[in-house]
Amino acid sequence: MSMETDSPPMDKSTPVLIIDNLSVRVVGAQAVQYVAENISFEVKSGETLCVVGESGSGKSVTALSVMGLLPKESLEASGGAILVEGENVLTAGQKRLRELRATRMAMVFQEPMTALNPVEPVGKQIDEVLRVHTPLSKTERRERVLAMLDSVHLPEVKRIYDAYPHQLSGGQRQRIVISMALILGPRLLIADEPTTALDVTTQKQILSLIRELREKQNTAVMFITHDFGVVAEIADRIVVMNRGRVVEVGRREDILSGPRQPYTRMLVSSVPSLIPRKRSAPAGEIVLDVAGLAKIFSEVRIFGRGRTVTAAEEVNLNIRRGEVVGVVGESGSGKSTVARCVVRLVNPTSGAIRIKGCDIAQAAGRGLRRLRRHIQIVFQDPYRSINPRRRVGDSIIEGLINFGTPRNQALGKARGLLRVVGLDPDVIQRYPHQFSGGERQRICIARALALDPDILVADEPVSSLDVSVQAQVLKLREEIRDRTGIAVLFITHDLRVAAQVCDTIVVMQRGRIVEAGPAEQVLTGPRQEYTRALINAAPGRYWDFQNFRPLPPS
Amino acid sequence: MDLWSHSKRSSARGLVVFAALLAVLLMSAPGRAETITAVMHSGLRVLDPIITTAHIVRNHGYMIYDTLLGTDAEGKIQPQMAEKWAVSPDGKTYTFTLRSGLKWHDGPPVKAEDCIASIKRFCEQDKMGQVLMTMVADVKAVNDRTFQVILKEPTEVILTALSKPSGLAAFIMPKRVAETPSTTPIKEYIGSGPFKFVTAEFKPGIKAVYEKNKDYVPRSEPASGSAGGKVVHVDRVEWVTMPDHMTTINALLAGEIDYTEWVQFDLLPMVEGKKDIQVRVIEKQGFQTMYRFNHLYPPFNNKLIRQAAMYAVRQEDVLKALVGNPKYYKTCGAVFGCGTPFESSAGADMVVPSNPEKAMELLKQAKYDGTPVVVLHATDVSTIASNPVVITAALRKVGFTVDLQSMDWMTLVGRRASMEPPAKGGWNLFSTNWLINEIMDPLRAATVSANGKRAWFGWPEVKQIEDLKMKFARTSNPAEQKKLAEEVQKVVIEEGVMVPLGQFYVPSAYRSSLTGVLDSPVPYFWNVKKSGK
Amino acid sequence: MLAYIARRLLATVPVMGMVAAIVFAILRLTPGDPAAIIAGDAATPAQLELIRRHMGLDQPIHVQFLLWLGQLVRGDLGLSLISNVPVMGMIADRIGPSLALGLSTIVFTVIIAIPLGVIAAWRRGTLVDRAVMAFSVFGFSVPVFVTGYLLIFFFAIGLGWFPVQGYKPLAGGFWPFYQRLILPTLALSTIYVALIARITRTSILDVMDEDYIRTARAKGVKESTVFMRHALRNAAVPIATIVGIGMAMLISGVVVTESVFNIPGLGRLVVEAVLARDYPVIQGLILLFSLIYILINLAVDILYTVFDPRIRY
Amino acid sequence: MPANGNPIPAEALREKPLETAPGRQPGIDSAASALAHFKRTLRRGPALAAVLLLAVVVGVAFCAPLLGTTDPIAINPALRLKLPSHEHWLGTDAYGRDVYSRVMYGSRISLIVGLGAALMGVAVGLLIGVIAGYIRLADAVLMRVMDGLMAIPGILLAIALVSLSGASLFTVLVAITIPEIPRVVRLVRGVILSVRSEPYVEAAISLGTRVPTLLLRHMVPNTVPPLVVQGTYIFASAILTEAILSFLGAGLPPENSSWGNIMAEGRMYFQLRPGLILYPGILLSLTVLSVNVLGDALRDALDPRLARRL
Repeated sequence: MSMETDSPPMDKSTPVLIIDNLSVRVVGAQAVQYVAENISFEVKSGETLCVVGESGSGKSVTALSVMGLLPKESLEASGGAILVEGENVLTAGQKRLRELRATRMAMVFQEPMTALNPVEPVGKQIDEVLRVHTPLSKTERRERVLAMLDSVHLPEVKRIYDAYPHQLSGGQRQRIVISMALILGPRLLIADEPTTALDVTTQKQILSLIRELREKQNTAVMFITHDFGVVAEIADRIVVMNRGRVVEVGRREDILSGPRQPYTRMLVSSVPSLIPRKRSAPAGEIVLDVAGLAKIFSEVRIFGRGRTVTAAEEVNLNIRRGEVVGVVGESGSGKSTVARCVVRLVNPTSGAIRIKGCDIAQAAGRGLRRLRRHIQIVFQDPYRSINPRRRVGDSIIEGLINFGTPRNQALGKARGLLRVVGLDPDVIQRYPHQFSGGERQRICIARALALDPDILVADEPVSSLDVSVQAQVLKLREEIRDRTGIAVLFITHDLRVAAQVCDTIVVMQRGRIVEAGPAEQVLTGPRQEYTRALINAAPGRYWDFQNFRPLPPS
Repeated sequence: MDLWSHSKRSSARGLVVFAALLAVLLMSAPGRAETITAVMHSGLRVLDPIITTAHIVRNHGYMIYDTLLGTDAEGKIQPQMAEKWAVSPDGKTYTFTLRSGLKWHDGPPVKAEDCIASIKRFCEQDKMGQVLMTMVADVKAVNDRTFQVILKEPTEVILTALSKPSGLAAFIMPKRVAETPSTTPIKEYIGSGPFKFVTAEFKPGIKAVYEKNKDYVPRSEPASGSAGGKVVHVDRVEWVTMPDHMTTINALLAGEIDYTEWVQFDLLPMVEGKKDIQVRVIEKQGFQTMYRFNHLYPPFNNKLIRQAAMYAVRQEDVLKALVGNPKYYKTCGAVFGCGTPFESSAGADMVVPSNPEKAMELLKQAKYDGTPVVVLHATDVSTIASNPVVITAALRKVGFTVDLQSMDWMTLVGRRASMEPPAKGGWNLFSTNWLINEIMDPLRAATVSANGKRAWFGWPEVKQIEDLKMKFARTSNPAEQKKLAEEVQKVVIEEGVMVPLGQFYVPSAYRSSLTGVLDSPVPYFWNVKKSGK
Repeated sequence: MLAYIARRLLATVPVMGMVAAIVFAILRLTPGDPAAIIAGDAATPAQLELIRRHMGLDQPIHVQFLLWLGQLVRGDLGLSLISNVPVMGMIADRIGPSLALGLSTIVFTVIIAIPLGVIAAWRRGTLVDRAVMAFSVFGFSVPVFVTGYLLIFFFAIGLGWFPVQGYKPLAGGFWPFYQRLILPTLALSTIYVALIARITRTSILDVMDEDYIRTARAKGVKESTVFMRHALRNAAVPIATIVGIGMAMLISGVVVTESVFNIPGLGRLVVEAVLARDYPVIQGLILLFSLIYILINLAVDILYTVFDPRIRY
Repeated sequence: MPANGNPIPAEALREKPLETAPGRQPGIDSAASALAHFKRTLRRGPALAAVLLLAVVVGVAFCAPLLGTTDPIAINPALRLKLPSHEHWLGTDAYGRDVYSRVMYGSRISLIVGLGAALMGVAVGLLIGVIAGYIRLADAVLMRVMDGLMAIPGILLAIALVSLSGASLFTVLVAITIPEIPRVVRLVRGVILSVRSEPYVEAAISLGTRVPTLLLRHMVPNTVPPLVVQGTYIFASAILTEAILSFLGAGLPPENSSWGNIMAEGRMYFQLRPGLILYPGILLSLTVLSVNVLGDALRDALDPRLARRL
């Protein structure tokens, strides 16, 4: 299967969107602070331009400036011009801007869950676009909306028309937002991370839907993302941004295969590849043995029959010393429930969890507390994993203090741990808000290692970090594992990360284990249909980012 | 602009809902009858005029009930329901005959047996009635309109008891109602008086309504006090309860009410001098304000300390704080009230002026060791809220340690009845007011009762006073009675049984459209005419 | 939904039972007793004891409580100790005025406060916003009897536009009825307008940060429509909550306003009954208040489902 | 202002508990920058005026004896209800006491009532709220009790308590605080329920932290910002409730003057001597106003989301 995105016929007319030397600065700041400086690039109709960069690179601000949606009291466009089909948006009045929105340019946002008005049926919200911009009658509008719902492949369009947002899935809601944006056939579609919050399989459908509509309506698409996999999948041309500036612009093949700027090169090479690294099969003794674990959440109601939700069922897995077992699955597959059961943040309904022989599943009180030393957890969101009101040092030594280590001895150990995780020990006095996301995740790891646990559970530890930072944290984890021989239960939805880190991979779907085995075998020769679909859905899997060349066809 | 359209639509819907809801609150409303709207000194809640001595219930009694005898403006005893009464030569048998035309509100005529039952129930509760009962051999009906009272020894107390308008008044009720035990409130409000009580419209704490008793036959003599012809000139009288004094005055000024029984002294300037408002003291005899010691516990179980306290307090200060306007108060040392037959100034030097030096000397003499004096202070009744504050200040000035304990009137009434020591919920001193008419002679005055635990709160034990009271009851010669009364006053003040703090008169106010308002100890609503607004 | 309402109503029984028990205990421990009120000044202790026995106050507390519960189950709140009038009747007389004053104040407040809150949110940060918020904080801070007296002083006495006091039932014609409610409604509204305007403003501003507002703007919808259709609808739930709380408090009686304007409402009845230790009336009232409180909470919860489809029972 | 002796539910003022909105909390992370923001808000506009006025009131309360006041309790019936004159700057009341001195000394009682009610309400509310928030079993029972408590009108509680144990400052304080407690409990419970699912709390659990330390070190600090704000609202409504209770005759013993008492006694003479109500009334309203404004400033400083809207 070769690359199926051959470049579409380019009509040579003037580009739909021209951003010329745009600068955006913070309103009212004492010293002039630029959020974006001299941004220039173009998007032609029928073409997909991907704007890629890490968080804080100014990509979203640029998009909002085009739509004239910059938050008035905090940001303002201070220089340059934005021409949408030749008309400068920056100088257009509010009334004119409103007329342009949804008719000539439209935008789709990241969070489908909150993008729709929760108290109004979705059909009516799409209908509002027509009501604002067209003189069509009620019935005509309804037909147009139903037709649009059909064109975005939504089932039972009539039922969907009257449904409320909370009654639809994430993917369905994103389709509604897209229909809202494209119903009037705007010349320009701006998509700000439209699939980041979605599952891999849904993401694949949405990406192909955008491509399909782009071709049908010949719209110019400005696609903003931080995920290079997506870029490799759909981009015609790429703009790389960093700290508010354009680093490099070019055609997809040029940027991916021969990035000229060092920043771009670093960015592309940090993307972990889907092909797992060769590693020796782990041999140590079994440290964690989970047998028949199940967790059923039941809603207790005095009179009505309580609804029960089975989060996880018949989960069996074991981890050897020094082994990294990855649990992979889409949201709702029960992977974090398993993690929380193993660490006893949630009481499992049934099953055994033996840590070096002692069963933690049914332990309670003093017994449970003693066992907790042996297993620690690191969470996904670095910003909420450390108590903001206490010094970083106090957080790290909390475990040691709980089990009776004298304070200064604990602080000594903490300093050592900080060095292990690559931070300067003197930061021990500082507060969490003085650290970046990546640094905070290192602190969490230091805290988890303080009690020298046998098992470390990592619940999506890197998915909220930027790609470059992600790479450093994963490398750190690799070193720690090699040195301490700690066993790791690694929870993630990102197959690339799993491929790089895990020795064995367990695939879960709707609370049950679908497939398990060495990473090599599961990722390259999956036996189960679901695993195969999962791998196929991973964007950009044909490209070998580290080596800037397409993967040899398997 | 359409910013409003949304909220306007919702508010329009709101109004419709509001009007519909309120229509549901339809209440019956009386037609436009000639009505007097009056605000009395307190809200009417209890309806049994025998079980309670509260003045408002006595006023209610005079509206719907009638009495055998009455007292005219000069205080002389006159017949009312009784056509005549005859006294046997030995003065021991009184025969009363009812006048014709007396009917109960629900129709049947008044009979002698009704009077007998009513008098019996009255005597169980009334102080003077209790003394009377000790002297009564028998009461029996002669025929439907005559009955006889046979006494063990001659006394005129029977006449005073049946005619006096306060303390308890001897209201005559139907036999079936009068037979309710005197400690159980009556349930039926049927009388033979000039007004009928409209039970359906009675809303305790809001209003009480009286309608003219069309088939009431008034006496021929002109109305005077509780005697004479009770002629009613209006269709309805409504007593409305208004908790806020300021609002009452404003309502009177705005003509929303016709009559208010008590005008707060300090609000007088707002009503005096207005052409369409009459301000007048109807209750000419006025009130006595006084205080009482608790004789059971230190420090006031010691006579000298009692006297020290009496010397400390100055009547002028008390009356200035209570009334303020000199036109409505006067200092008076008489235990039975000034301007009454038994007025006397014996011992006035101890109670009227203040003599701090004497008080301190007495304290030293009595070796007062500073035991605190617990003074009870009710904050929610304006006419008794100021005395304790003034008394406390005066006692402290001469060296007493005083613990002024504030509470609401109900708690005070409860605490006052407790015989516990002051530290455990008891008290040492409390102050209240009395209608002069209720204390104008030794028999009716509860304030001078001194028979120990069975006496009024304070429980003084002075046998001499009780003996004098019995002598007073047995003699009917006025000069003898006056001498005895003076003697009682001397002992009462000497022993500190009660301490008068002076006399004050409460002005009433009504719109000039009302004429014929009688001078009397009780606000009567017969004889009153209401012209246009 | 009906099952939910039934369940909620059933849940009120224990709460009301508990409230009744607490109040019963407090009352019996409070000194001062109704017998003394009836007997007046000159009653001797013996007489007091007799009256108390008649009223059944001499029996142990729990017996009295069971007796009262027995009556309650039969729907009879008993007789007032003082005036022998059925408690149910006394309360019924007072519900009319309280409901009238409460409804009039709430409707007036909602009509004034919500637009005020919307404008304050719409013109956030400008002078208008500050003025509305300053007025609202001031509305909180002035005791109602000060506002009451001032209103009477100027409008009733001074200009004579309104009567000074009193309450006329609606049957006697709308104007005499509503004329007497205008001043007390104004006095009360200064407080409630302040409260509701403030919360309307804040809940709208909270909503303005939501993503769907940005989506609406991206659709080219006019700012005013974004405000009214999207923001206000979503802010309705917190606003409904505070209006509910306000309503419950107004119905349970605003004793000060009622005494200043002489409106025979439930508030005054509470104070009178407490000061006179009229136990059956107090107990009846407390049950009524807790019932009102719970019913209004239930009504507000059900209103939520109207405003927010996500909330389903 | 408590229109009916039943103070305005402070939680209604505080709309939603300041739970750490998941995912949107990166704003103000530590107390330090919150205080900086709070100091900035204090330096301008109404908040500054509020602080100055409060300083004046507290100053008056402390050095009342020095401000040319005479003994507030000394009665002189002869000089009743005098208009403001040289010796009596604000005239005299019904007992001839100097109104100016009583208003000055009155500030003491009102501040004590305000502060006392705020501290007591917050302390008790915090304790019950934490228990209700953390222990599932206790939650249902405690919250029903709180509902029941809220249904009892404040005025009944006040009169019952005042008459139960005499009209002392303490009983009035208790009577004012009790209706406030259910609201504090509801607020604290809300915060505890939302904080217990925060990752750093779960991390502490997995580190073997015992429950009391867990509550004190990780959960209770989150309740501090909303409690401080709610404390100001209780402070304000307590002063007003005391005035209402005195107005109805169930407040503090009239001897020692509080603004509520002065107004209650002056109520009858409003049209003759409006000063008796207006002087304490104005001072009371301004104090309550400044406390409320301070409360708003505090709330906005401590709640990052609202900060932007000032």
